[in-house]
Amino acid sequence: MITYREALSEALWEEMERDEDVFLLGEDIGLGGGAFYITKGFMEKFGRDRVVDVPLSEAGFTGAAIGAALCGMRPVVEFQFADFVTESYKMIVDYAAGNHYRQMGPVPIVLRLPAAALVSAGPFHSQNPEIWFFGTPGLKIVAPATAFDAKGMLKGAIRDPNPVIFMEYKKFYNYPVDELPEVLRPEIPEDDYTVPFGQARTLREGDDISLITFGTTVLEALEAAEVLENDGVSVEVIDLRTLVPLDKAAIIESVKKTGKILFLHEARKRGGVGGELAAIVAEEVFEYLDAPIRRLGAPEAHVPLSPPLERAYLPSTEKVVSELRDLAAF
Amino acid sequence: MITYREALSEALWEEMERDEDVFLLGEDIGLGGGAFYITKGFMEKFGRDRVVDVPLSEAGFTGAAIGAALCGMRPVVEFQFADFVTESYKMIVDYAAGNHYRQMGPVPIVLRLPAAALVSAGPFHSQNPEIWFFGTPGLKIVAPATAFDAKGMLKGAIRDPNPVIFMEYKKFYNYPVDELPEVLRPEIPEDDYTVPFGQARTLREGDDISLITFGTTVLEALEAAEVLENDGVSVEVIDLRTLVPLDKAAIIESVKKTGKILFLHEARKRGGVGGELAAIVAEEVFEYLDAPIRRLGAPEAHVPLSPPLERAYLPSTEKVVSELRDLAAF
Amino acid sequence: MDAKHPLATREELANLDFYTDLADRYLAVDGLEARWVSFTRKEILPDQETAGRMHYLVSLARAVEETLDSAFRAGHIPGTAFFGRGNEGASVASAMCLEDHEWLVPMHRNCGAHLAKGHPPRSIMSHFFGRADGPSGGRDGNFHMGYRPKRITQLISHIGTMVPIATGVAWAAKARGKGEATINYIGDGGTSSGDFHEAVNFAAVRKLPLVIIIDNNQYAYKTLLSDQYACDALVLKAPGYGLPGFLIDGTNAPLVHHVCSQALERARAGGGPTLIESITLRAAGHSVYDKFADYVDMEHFEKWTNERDPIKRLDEALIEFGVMTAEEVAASHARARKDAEDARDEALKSPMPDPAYLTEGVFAE
Amino acid sequence: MDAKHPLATREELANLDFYTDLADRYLAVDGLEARWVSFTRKEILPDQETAGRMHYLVSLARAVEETLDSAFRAGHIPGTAFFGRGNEGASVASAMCLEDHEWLVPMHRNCGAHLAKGHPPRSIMSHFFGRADGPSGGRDGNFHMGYRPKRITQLISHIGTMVPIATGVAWAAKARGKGEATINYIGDGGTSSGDFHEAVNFAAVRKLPLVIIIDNNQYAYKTLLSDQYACDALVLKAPGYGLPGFLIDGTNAPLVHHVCSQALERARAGGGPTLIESITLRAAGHSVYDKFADYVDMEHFEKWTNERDPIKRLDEALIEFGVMTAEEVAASHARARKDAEDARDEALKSPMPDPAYLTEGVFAE
Ligand SMILES: Cc1ncc(C[n+]2csc(CCOP(=O)(O)OP(=O)(O)O)c2C)c(N)n1
Ligand SMILES: Cc1ncc(C[n+]2csc(CCOP(=O)(O)OP(=O)(O)O)c2C)c(N)n1
Ligand SMILES: [Mg+2]
Ligand SMILES: [Mg+2]
Repeated sequence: MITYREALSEALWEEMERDEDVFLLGEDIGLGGGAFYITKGFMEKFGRDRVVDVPLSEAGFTGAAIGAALCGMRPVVEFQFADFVTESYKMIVDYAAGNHYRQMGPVPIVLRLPAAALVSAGPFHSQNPEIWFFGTPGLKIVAPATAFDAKGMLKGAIRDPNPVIFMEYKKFYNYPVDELPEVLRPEIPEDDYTVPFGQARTLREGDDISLITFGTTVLEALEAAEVLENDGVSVEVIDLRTLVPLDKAAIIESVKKTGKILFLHEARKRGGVGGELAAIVAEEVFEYLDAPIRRLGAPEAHVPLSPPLERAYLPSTEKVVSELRDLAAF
Repeated sequence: MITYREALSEALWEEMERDEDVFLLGEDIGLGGGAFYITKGFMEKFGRDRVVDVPLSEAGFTGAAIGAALCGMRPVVEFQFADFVTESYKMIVDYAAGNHYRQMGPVPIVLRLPAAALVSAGPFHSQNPEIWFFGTPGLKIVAPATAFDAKGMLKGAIRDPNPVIFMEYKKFYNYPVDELPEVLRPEIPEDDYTVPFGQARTLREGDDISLITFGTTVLEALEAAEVLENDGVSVEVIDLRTLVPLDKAAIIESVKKTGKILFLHEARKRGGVGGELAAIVAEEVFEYLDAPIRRLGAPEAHVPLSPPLERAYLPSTEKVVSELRDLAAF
Repeated sequence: MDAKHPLATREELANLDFYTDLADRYLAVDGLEARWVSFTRKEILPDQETAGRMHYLVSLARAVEETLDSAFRAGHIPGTAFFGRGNEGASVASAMCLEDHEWLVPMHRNCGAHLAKGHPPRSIMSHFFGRADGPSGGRDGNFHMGYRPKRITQLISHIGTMVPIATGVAWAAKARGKGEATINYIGDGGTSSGDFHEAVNFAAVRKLPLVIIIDNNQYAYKTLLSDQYACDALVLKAPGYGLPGFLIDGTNAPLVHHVCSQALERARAGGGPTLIESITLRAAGHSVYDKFADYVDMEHFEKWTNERDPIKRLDEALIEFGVMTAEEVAASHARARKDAEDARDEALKSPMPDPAYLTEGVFAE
Repeated sequence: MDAKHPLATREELANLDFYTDLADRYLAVDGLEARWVSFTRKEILPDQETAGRMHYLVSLARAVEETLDSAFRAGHIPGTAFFGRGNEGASVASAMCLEDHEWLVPMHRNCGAHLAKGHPPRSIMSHFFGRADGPSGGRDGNFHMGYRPKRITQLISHIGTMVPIATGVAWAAKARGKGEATINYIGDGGTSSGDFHEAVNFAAVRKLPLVIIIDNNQYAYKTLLSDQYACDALVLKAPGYGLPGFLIDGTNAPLVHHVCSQALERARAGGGPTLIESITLRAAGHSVYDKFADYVDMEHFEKWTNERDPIKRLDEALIEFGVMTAEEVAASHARARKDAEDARDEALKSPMPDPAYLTEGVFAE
């Protein structure tokens, strides 16, 4: 089995071999192989014109990627950390997202964003970028939580004719495969495959409570569900996998079955995508609800660096368990 | 009675007279008096060092404002259109929003964003910026809908030690005062006043449905409530006035009374702040709800320019009426 | 020192006066050397066929925009409109140098460049009128237009953005190795944007086949050049990127053509980007709504619009040197006017967009 | 031509070799003129008292960072750490020129500047260790530090950001009219950012009292200079902003002090900003995690770290010209080492932040 990081490398490598129009832009990705070594050895193989070490200029190189995409190329942009995508904001939200709607052609770019907390990375290397993009039409937003998804979704993103916000989780890059729960290490096919967007995955079936999540918190979700099982409560855990498109049907099906729902993400609760998800449920399946909709995310603070603060900030298994118990008791 | 635009001018003028540390930065605001003439005559009075025509460089001059604020000055930044604030995104979200949390001192800046649709201004001059900032702690977000609020909130924003996203509505700038509904033209005091943040205002009392809104759609909300009255349905209309801080109590009080709620904003429904508001209600007063929570916002598209498309895009009184009737019938 | 191309002195640069200094010479900057290159109006004239096309196109640019202006006043244009009056010569003469398969990345005062690249007036009219058959189907309007059949990108409002986009377009051309070049424009105001800097630097580092033309029309909306930059001329930014630069009179269309075609040849041959500062005057308000007399020095304005009108200057040069007769010139103007008005009449018959399609096309399939 | 200050030739600039060309001269760029200014090591030495302070501070910068480095390896630093090894001389010698009431806007390799401006080693240690009594209370760490009591701003990670912030700080100084100046640093990589451009332009247009020092340490993480910019030297950007520029050997601390104090005097007197390119070598990995031998030319690295170590060079110069004795130099090093280690020991006793305060202070009251 390969790691999440290796899965990303493989996807890039195979796509570059498959299609000459695919090329990579990013800081330190060529000579240095990238901050996380995802493109190590790529420049030697594909040359410095397909693995492009760019000047420190996120808006500029995102714009360059868009321009090349307008001409039919398939650029994949690596941000050194997801946090730095704020430098390119208008390129994505104003230019790339609307170009096709304005009937000016597709913009097939992939923005690879190494996202979320690792360990004491602090306020500028730990952010979850989905909320910056979630309200803008025309952007796909994907959040692979397994190596299988990382590989299949990155390939899918590269072949997609739309701009794709590709969140990758630093926490998973080098996560030891054999320490992952079984359900988070699906076999990776030898053959070429892609993961279709908009299809949630049920990580664990359950009847009492729906626990809907994505990204890093799949780990806490599974652990907490385990704990609740010992309480005699059966929790269904669903990994959304992509936020746009959203598998609304999966959420609705699950809540129809359980009548109780907890949305969980690493990002802050206030203003997080959990709000939209909760609102959808409140609008569309209100009558199936047996309890208030709950959301769990980080509290109202910037991601702090020092370990005691960071631990208190991040959603933990204990916090998930406590929310689930509240719901179970309702 | 003065217009909304005049109210903004007065607020700026009075604050600049009151406090030497207040100064203005923006494109074309000095010699030209600004795209909307809000600072017309200011340069003559206060000089080119307090009414600063800046080079075309939103990130740069927002950063300059932050730097000056770190030293205790009170910069007010005019964006020519709210849309262009995407150029300064990281300055606001990454620098200004977190500086005080990082214990590096307050950042008293006001970002004046002429927001929302006017008439056929198209995808780049019509956007509602609140969702870009709503999920970031440390930013106040205010949305005055009357001249009274415009003046009192701008003064309040300038005196606030925090970064304030000050949305102003182009639609209201020159709106003829005598064509406004009575409730939207409160008397403006002769004396200095400020409007405290975090206090919603009930524009109309009602018992059957709560209609919660802010910004341009206060107009459609009031019209629709009028229509429903003829149906025999009593609609309570609340103008939130500020999104951060949020007057949660006002929302909760109202829904406890009516049991039915519609959130309305000009911005797109998906990913709009209505999602968070709905989620709060679903979490906190679930048991008082007699009907699904409804949200009304723009559909999933970029703001189109051509009149038939723009009309179809914007939330209209008819659409509000139809939502309210659905709720009433539930 | 080459006597024909003397080095510009510090004093000359510090006291640069666009009006007189660029009358019969242009500045070529290379590293820290700035040379004056003299020319005669005759020697830079293009061949007869090119001159004829150029003349028709500049006339068409003026006619299309004047027609749009009156259409705006007649209520046919939703929103606002920006025009490139005064910039027709530079726009046309530069974009004419592009081959059909090469890309153009225009800005909001480059109607002439659209026309020269082949964007039909009919399509432009529909676009400004918000019609269903315009290139954006009414989703956008005004100068926010592109035209993919002729490889013209659409700009977004955010000034600066298009320079990075242009580097990507040039990147694609280079990657595919067909020796294609790209032209991109940016205003004097736009040079202050971070995007301009990031993109020009990237283009220089990667030697992209790109010609960047700074349309210095002496205003950025209501902001004066002296509040926009502090260098003696924007072309002095070229050495800081390791690029060659030219400072030229943009109201002299043949000169623009002369300098641009060389820059494009260089780009196609792998020599990398060139930065050209083209001086014009924005010979109208910022937009149709702008009361520009409030902030514009009207004496300067009158002098330039009278004596440096690019179309009048082209008329005169072509007649004076016998490239076209006065009758041919008049006929070219008349044809342009008719073509613009026909396009308007046709476009006014086009349907408005159907709101049923409001949410379609957000994603490409 | 002034024989003492000959104009630099195009060839010299095109073949610029930081190592040899800057050994005993620096480049002064003004408009399109670049002059070589020669100096002797003796004539640029500061007075005895200043020299003594400088020596202690560069030693302290090295000692603090070496102490932090071993603390990192001992597990006391959460997250990562960046160091300014090789840059101590330039950092200290420039920031020393600031008055107490003036502001410093440092970057991530300017530990020496922090110390010179008065940031106590004890506070720096607490910050890196994530302790409650550090200047951010553990909310941030690593080089993301500021120190308001001594008017030092905090940087955020996003490179480029601090140049606009610095213009605002300088704006405030100018607006309040007390003739204060500000220093800001930016890396060679950082000059590629749009922020750098927007800010330098704004500073130039408004003649802000700001000295911008480009710490060109020959690497931006794993990116080579040749992939970062295409001009012969970054100082050649100065004329494009209408600013004077200097290209200096940043490993020669007295030279940095000499050039910076003049630039600051000019700024305080209302003469506007200066752009200084200071050449050093990043004498370590990008961060404590960086395997730099993978991409760094180790021969070049060895040569620079052996012969251009700013501390060794300062030691030698001060002894050679009799400013300090060898014993005084040794004592200064020993004191610095002890001060750094004492600070570490104290900081290790500080408490970690209490999670009860996690959400406090999001807003100022
Ligand atoms: C990022 C951004 N900020 C502000 C504006 C508003 N605006 C539109 S045109 C303009 C002036 C542009 O000046 P310049 O680049 O010289 O072009 P010109 O209009 O003179 O051709 C401004 C400020 C904008 N479109 N984009
Ligand atoms: C906007 C942004 N992009 C990327 C990074 C990641 N990063 C941190 S330091 C660095 C290199 C900076 O190089 P330079 O400016 O030369 O400074 P140096 O580290 O060499 O002192 C990079 C790319 C960042 N911090 N900010
Ligand atoms: Mg201009
Ligand atoms: Mg560097």
